[in-house]
Amino acid sequence: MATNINLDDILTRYPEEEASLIEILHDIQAAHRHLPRETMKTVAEYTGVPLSRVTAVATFYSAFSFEPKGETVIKICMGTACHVKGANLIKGEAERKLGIKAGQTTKDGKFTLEVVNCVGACAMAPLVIQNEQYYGKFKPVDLDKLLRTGE
Amino acid sequence: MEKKLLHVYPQRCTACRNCEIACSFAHPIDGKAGVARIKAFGDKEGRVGHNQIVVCMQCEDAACVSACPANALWRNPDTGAIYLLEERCIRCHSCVAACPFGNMRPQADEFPSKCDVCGGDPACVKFCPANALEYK
Amino acid sequence: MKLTLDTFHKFQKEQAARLEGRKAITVCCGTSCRAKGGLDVASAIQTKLKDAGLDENAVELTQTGCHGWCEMGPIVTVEPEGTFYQQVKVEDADAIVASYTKGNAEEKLLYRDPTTRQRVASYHAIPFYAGQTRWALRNVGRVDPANINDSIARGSYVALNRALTSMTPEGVLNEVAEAKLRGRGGGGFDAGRKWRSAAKAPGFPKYIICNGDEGDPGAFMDRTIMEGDPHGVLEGMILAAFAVGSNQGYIYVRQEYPLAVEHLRQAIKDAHAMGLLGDNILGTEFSFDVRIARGGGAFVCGESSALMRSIEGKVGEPRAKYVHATDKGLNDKPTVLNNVETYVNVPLIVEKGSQWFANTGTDKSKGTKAFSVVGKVLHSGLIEVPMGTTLRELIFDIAGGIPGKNRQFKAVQTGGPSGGCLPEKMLDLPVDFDSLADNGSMMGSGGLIVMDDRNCIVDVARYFVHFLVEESCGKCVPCREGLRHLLDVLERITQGKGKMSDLDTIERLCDVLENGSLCALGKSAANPVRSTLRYFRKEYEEHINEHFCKAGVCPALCTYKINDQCTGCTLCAKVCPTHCISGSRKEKHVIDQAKCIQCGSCFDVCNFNAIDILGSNG
Amino acid sequence: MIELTIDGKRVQARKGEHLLAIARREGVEIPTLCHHEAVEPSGACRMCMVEVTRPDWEGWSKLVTACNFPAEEDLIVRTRTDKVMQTRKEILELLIARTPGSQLIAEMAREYGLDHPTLTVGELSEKCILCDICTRVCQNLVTGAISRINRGVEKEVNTPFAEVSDVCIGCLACAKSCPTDAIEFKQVGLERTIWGRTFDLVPCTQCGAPTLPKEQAEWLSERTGMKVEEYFVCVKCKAAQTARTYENIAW
Repeated sequence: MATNINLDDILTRYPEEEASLIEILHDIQAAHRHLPRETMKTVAEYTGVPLSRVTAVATFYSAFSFEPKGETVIKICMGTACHVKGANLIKGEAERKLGIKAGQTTKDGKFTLEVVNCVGACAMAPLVIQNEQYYGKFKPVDLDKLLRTGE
Repeated sequence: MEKKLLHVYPQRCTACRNCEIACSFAHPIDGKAGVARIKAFGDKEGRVGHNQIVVCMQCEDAACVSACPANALWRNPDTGAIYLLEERCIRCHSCVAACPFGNMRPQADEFPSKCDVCGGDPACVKFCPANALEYK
Repeated sequence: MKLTLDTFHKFQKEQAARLEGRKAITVCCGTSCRAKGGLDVASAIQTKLKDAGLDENAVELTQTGCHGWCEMGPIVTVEPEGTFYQQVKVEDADAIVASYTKGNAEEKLLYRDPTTRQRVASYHAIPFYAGQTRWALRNVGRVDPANINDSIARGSYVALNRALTSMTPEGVLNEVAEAKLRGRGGGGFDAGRKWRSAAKAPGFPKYIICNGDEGDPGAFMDRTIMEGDPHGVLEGMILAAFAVGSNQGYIYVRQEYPLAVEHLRQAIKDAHAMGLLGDNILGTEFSFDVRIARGGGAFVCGESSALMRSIEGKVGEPRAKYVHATDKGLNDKPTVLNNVETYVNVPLIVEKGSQWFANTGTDKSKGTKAFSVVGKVLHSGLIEVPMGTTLRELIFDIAGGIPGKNRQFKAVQTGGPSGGCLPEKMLDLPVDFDSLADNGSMMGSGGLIVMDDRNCIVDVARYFVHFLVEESCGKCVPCREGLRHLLDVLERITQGKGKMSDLDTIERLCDVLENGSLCALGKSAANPVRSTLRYFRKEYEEHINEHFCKAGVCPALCTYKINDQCTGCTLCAKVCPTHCISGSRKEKHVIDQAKCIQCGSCFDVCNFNAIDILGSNG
Repeated sequence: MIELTIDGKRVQARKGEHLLAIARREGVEIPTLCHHEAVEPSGACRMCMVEVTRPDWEGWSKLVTACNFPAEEDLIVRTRTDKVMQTRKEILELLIARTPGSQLIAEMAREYGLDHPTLTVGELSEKCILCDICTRVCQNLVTGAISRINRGVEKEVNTPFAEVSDVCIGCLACAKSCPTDAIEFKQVGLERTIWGRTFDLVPCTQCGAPTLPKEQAEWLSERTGMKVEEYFVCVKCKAAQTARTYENIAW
């Protein structure tokens, strides 16, 4: 990945101050699907924030991760509306089918399974999001189809 | 109130080191004697009037104060002496490294020790039999 | 083109005239309708219109924000008639355009009333909408959020123009104070008082923050407003800035709401271009700008002090609020922080007057409130009603009650993880800031999650505590450590390892959370547990003493068995995810208990009451 | 100056002064774990909770943290009510469960009559109560080598990526200011190890005794303008040197 070029592009979108930190991390995360460790020092210098505080912020917010995510990210919404409509069962099935726990990525790097605490599409509960696509009224049996399209 | 100073008269010093003992007991740690903040050096050749006493001079522009990152060293306006505020001290011992005269003394796991003129009634003065120390 | 106080009026009239009697087909492109193919429907209709030789002068195709009845999406309406089409598919585009040219409605896409079985043609005749008073949602679903002219035509920025023409900042403050507008984010704090404190506070700059970090699971009012009427939010903030004397604002939006970010960005850009935002607004001395800050996926950042730390680029940990944000908020400067729905009400108050606003609602809670009514309810979606409407009206009259003929209402959860579960006997409570709080819950930001008798109340309590454990920032001891132990106890109970003394431990942990926690997240974390224990203690006791989860949710505490009512219809066998139901057609089926995962799918589909939920020992 | 009441005693204070500071000045004991005078109060441990009310609150009262609650005229502060004592006791029970190996917590718990904790306890080796003193000290006063990473129950103090920090100066302030001695360090001869990094202590230029890490000297030099080498003389040698200098001074 042409990390350096992208990073400069991202940094210059924001002023050199602490308040830019989270926005910068968002953009890096979007560009690389994770926060490459080697970029963090540059971000620290650019924003004038000690590296330790950059990592504190990066690990506090669940939007960021230092581990690369899979090609397909499957998010299972665990909001209350989804919960009362059986989101737990979907999560259990997805974990069983992929052989990983929520928050993990399959060994081949194809799938990352995540849970998310409500995306505000509660009328479609229970909800599963594959990359950016929303699937409402989801049933555990629908997972087979979803995992096939992800391949 | 006129500020008093700890005056040292090394020519009167007998290097009996009573001052050190008095200081240690005036600043105990957990009931045991602490590290003395004053030091008497006997003349190596034993010449009378050539002993030396080294104690904090409460410098005007003190190196310990400017080295302290926690603002734990503070000059008491009443006594004019610099105090170590233990509750502010982070025990990084920067002051110990900074004092060019060796008057900030480390104490293993404790706060560094620093002459505070015993809050205005220095014990060393009281226990010096030779009147080599005066507080006036 | 930059508008000024002089030119705004004329421009607005022109835009409104353009809309008057306009022929338009609108396609809902809110998050839910998009997910169901709303965008494809829009482009299909576009193509068909072109094929039919209808250009944009003949009929406009508008992509709007969410209509709130997400259940029925994608939604298409035909203006000015107000024809309401539901669950539209790409294939239906032909029929819609065809009937449009004929001037009638496409019967099969209309809503059918479940009781009368009659098709209902118009938006306004549908009970779901007829029962509502849409103030905060006034423009949502009606305007194209990406087109500022659309919003202006519908009255956006009229209040701003009025304020800048003929009102002083003090005047705007007074209107908001006299309207008794209270914060819609959950706290219910008097907005006028907050603004006045910030206006009086020494210090510069002053900040206006819009809290769009709608973290309560099951709530999506703010998302809908930000996506569907971004100019309403901006105008409210600009008015607040004018009243308080601020020239910098922030909108803090959850990163889970990408469409809201997109629409707000566009709206800010458009408002800038029109001279409604930025330097010298409408040609006056007043300047105000707004920046978007994206959240990082932390529920605690909905708490105001944590939110401000997050905008500063820091870890979102709350601080003690002994010094108010109106004195020392963002960057330690005077700050007004309100939620999306609060701001969107402000232009209404300024335009129509405090008296008009205060005429609706209850004594202490004025105006309307938008609720997201979801869960086990027939018509889930967004419902805005006057304050003081009862839970029963919301859930049964407007949202259509509990689906499934054998299912019964059990509880409604309000206020998200800070609220509680209320039982049947509380359904006649008027929903406002105070009545729910007096009964162990809170109105909160407006999420109402309806549960039926297939939901286990202990499991719901466990769910919320689990949620809070994940979302606790970890700063203070009671919240970080207390919740962990609370979860531990609740998990033991749902696994059948509970003791009666655990209920005392729960009470004790709830006490320390409530009394000891630093911020509202921790202080109110006990509510979901306390309220369930208060109203559904029997269910806890059944779990502990009888090892029985009668809702059939806790796997360790229930077994599913097929009884003699079974007709051998095979439906249950088809839906079983583990294929553990066997039996020949027209003969009684059997569940292999060794393979059953107690998911309850069979129970939910059985039409003959042939499946029983029994205790763990059968 | 304003007047308020602490445990029945009328006391004077500056408006906005924190209750803990006033109480300590007046000799009223309030326990703390996360408080350190060198850094801003955090309000994390909740041990310093006190109950406050006012004459015009009509009997209503609330629990607040003394460390950061600002004093106001006529405030009535009670530091040992049943509710206060109960809350502190519960907090100690939560902390015992987290750090069963900590002596300090065990002692405090005994003081609050917590003889039989009932909650499930964690690992004996865990000593950190996440009071945030070390990280506040390092971030605000030293070089910001350590921070609290992760969120909620996962929170822990560490260097970035748990790797050797290149900004740590080995001053030990974090370890020495920790109330529960949760930060391990080792010092043998001329070596000092903390956060996985071993620092060479510069030997005294006169006697060879260990002085301080070069990194700390450089950091100090930058702040004070003294030359780095000036730090490399041990206290004993410095005092002796001072004595020798005095020899040459006419008194």
